[in-house]
Amino acid sequence: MDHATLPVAVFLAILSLLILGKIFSARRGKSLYIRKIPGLSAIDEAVGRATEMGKPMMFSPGLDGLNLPTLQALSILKHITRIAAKYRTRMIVATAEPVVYTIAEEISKEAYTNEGVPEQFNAEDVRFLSGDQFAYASGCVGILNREKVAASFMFGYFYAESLILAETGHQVGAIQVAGTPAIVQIPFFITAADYTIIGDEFYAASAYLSREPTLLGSLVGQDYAKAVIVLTILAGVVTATLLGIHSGWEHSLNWLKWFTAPS
Amino acid sequence: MNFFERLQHIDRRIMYLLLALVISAPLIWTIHQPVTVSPAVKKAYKTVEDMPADKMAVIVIYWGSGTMAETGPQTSALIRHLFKLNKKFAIVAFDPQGSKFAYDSAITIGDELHKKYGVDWVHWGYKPPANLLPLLQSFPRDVVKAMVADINGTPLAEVPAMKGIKTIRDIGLIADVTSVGELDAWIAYIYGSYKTPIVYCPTAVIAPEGYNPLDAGQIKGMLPGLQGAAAYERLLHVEGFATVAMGPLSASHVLIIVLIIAGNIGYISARRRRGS
Amino acid sequence: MLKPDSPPFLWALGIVGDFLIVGGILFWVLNLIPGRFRKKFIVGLTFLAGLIYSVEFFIPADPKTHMNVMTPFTQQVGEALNVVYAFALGLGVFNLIKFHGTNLMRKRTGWHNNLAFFIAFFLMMGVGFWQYAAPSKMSVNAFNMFFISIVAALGASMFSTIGFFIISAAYRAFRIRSGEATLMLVAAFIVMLGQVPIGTFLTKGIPAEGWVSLFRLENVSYWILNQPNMAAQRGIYFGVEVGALAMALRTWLSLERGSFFEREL
Amino acid sequence: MFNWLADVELTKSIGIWIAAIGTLAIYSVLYKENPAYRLAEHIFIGAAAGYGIYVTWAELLKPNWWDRIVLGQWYWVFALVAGAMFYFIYSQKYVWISRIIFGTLLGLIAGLAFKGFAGINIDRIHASFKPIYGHGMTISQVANNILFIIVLLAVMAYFFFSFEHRTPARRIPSSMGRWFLMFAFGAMFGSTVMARMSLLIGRMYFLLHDWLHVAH
Repeated sequence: MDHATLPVAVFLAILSLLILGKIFSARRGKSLYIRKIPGLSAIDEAVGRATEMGKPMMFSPGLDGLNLPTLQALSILKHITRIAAKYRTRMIVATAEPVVYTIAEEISKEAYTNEGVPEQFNAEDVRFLSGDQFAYASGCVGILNREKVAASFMFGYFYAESLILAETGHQVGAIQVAGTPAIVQIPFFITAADYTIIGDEFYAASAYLSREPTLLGSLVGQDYAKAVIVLTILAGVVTATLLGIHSGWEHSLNWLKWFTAPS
Repeated sequence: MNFFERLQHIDRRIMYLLLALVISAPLIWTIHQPVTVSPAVKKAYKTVEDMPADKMAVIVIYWGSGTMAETGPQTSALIRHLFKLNKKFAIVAFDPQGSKFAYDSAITIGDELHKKYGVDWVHWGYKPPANLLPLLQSFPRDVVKAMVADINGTPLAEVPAMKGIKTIRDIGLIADVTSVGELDAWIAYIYGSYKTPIVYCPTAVIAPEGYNPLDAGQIKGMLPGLQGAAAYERLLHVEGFATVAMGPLSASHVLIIVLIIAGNIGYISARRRRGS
Repeated sequence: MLKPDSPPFLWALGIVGDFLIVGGILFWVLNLIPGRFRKKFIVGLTFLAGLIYSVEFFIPADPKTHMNVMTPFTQQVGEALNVVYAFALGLGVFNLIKFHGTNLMRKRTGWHNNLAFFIAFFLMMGVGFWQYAAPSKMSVNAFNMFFISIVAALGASMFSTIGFFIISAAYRAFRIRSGEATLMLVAAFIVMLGQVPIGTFLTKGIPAEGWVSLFRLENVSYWILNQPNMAAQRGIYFGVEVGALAMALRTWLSLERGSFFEREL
Repeated sequence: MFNWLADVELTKSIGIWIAAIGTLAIYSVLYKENPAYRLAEHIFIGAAAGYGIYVTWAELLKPNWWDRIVLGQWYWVFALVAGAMFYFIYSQKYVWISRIIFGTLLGLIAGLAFKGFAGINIDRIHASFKPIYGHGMTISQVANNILFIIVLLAVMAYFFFSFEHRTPARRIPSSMGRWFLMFAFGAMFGSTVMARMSLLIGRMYFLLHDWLHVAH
């Protein structure tokens, strides 16, 4: 789709307004409920274990450059690094893209400063490994093995390297928490990591961890937006069925094209 | 711990060694395997057959040496089919290694089937991936202007195969051979705007993503990975690397299944013992 | 004035000169912005930048060309963005050089690996630019040799280790521990078998025609991928995409204040 | 001294040997992390970085930036100015200048989201308008469409975060959704095995065929 048709524009406007509306109502102090997401509750446990063992942790924000999944990954990094700084535990951030690397460094530095231990921050712990997918993976394998990582966090957009990271992490005995919007990689995290957050739980993570009203409101707004999609689909199914009974199912498919046409 | 219980704790190194063995053995002593053809591959085959003869097919190469084991045979099978049908095609590559490999394999197959570069097919050269989106917007309007020159630097206007090929309307098929999964861009810009049929040839790992657009009619067929290539080779009645690799592929799958079953036997017997 | 055929080093000088002048003026202008307005300025800039693509999307296009007033401009922005990103590569390279350089200079344990890093780095960059600047049989050959035998070969090897890892991951995870794990195991089992000739062999007794053919393993596997799997994936996708849309809205309007950078400006 | 570099056959066989040794060094990590792997890893990262610089210049900056300036579009100098802003991240005093470029990038990414969302999802929403009954539909079509809608809705129900899943009416769809999800993940895992094995077979074929000449 090159440009929005009128129905599409209206549809997008409804979704956006629902999300924004909920954000603003949450900011005005409306209290909101979020269900439990087990994988995210495990983050504290993972940091705690690394602290007990006195070993470092590793965070990978995925392979992508600056885009929406990476922004979310960085915002999760912020929360985990804060916990790490609180417990004075070393956090190695392995990045695969220069711009992401600079932001990650900035985030880590701030997290340690905010917890009052700026001297704990070691610039060498935020590393740019490689922009090449498997050179990056080989570097992560090296870090996991040599640094004897006790907890590994993988949040971001991953590709094939997901299993290399997760399985190596398992072999070195790290406790692993992972989440990615890259749907085909989720099964690998489920099999090899200890805790995996699935699908858009990834986008719920920062709200869940920070409990900031803006993010909570957004999450509720997302639920409403998804409800609109569900209702649209149900309406489409009912219409298609009625038309199908009335004049044949192929005809019903053609009629419903108004939603996307003119392309 | 008895033998059965030990089955749930097989050392990974033993598994790795077994895997290396079951893959090497059938490569050294070739075993032939029957290949079945899935509906998605049949659809792809039919889409290629049905392409109007006066139009040109475009084979998109977006893969490098890493996935050559899958994408190489897919590319070769498509090239062979188009040659056999006497249909013109162009190759356009978004990866420098893939570009060279596709060129070499088209030359080899072309020699075998007496096809001439520049007349029966053309290679539009390697385009940096960063140019993908701008190209997807510009080339439908003016192919020659957007693609500029062929792989040897000859201006496309001077290549005989390009005669009569002006806009996307003269292109009857896009075959996207990819390890990257940029299909959404082709759907959004090419199928979405011009309804040009797309045949998707992904590596098996990104293949599950193809079922959604296949169902939505946004792509007209699919060769999922090496097995898709082997099925296509069977429809073409040729035996390439894909067909040879079916032996080790089966063997490795059998190994996984045996290991999973062994692990579960171990798990069950350990649980029984704890229970009793 | 410089001409297109002037020597490249003169052009380089010219570009650096232009850069210093333009950059200097911009730097001076930016510093005129009082401290308390800086944040507002950046928020405004983020909003304006977000308008570029969204306005282009929402303005109806000419049905013939599929373009509107904004389309050529967004194409330009896209190209400029690639160039700007390319300049950021230096940030990563500096980090690499700093990290490996420090290890090498201080002769930390394993410093010879850091030395190998530098040798490979300069070698690959060297042959790259050599065959680029002076293409000859020798330089092209050298480049191909090193590229294929190091970058491509090590990449393909690293990639193929997943074949090993997938075996140990499947062996460990696919146990009938819980309902969920069993379901995963069953689906994986059927699909794995359905994709290879051996699976076809197992159910070849079932006729290939008629409705019973649906129970042949390869058809069951295809059906799983194409029906329940596709529906489930679509369900996840909608959620993920709505999540991304919400993230975009928050970013665009700078609602997630201080999410990435908290340091005061 | 470098004349041998022009010999295609010789460089090819040297290349195969280097590649084969490198492949074995990488595989050695499967047994245990060791000095050979460590060396291969560092060489790989170094070579990839060197190659990255060359590619960035040759494929991106030279044609899209340098050549344009040389052809008189001097305003492309602004791209360098914008790129230079990244580097202010290292300055305590002027760090806010780097925020200008980051802010702009964030805006651009956000702006693309509408097109991205619509381009992918509108067709998929439309394709989900499946009639559950109609003239000319076979039993399997009806069954598949009903199943499709149940799975889709159950999975979406699982991802609602702001409802308490206490009452059965809310709990059942979402726990069904989780079951469907696990089933789908199993299927995805299974279909990926083939891809990974294909690559491993390709690599083994390289070792056995190109290097050792023992495979056909």
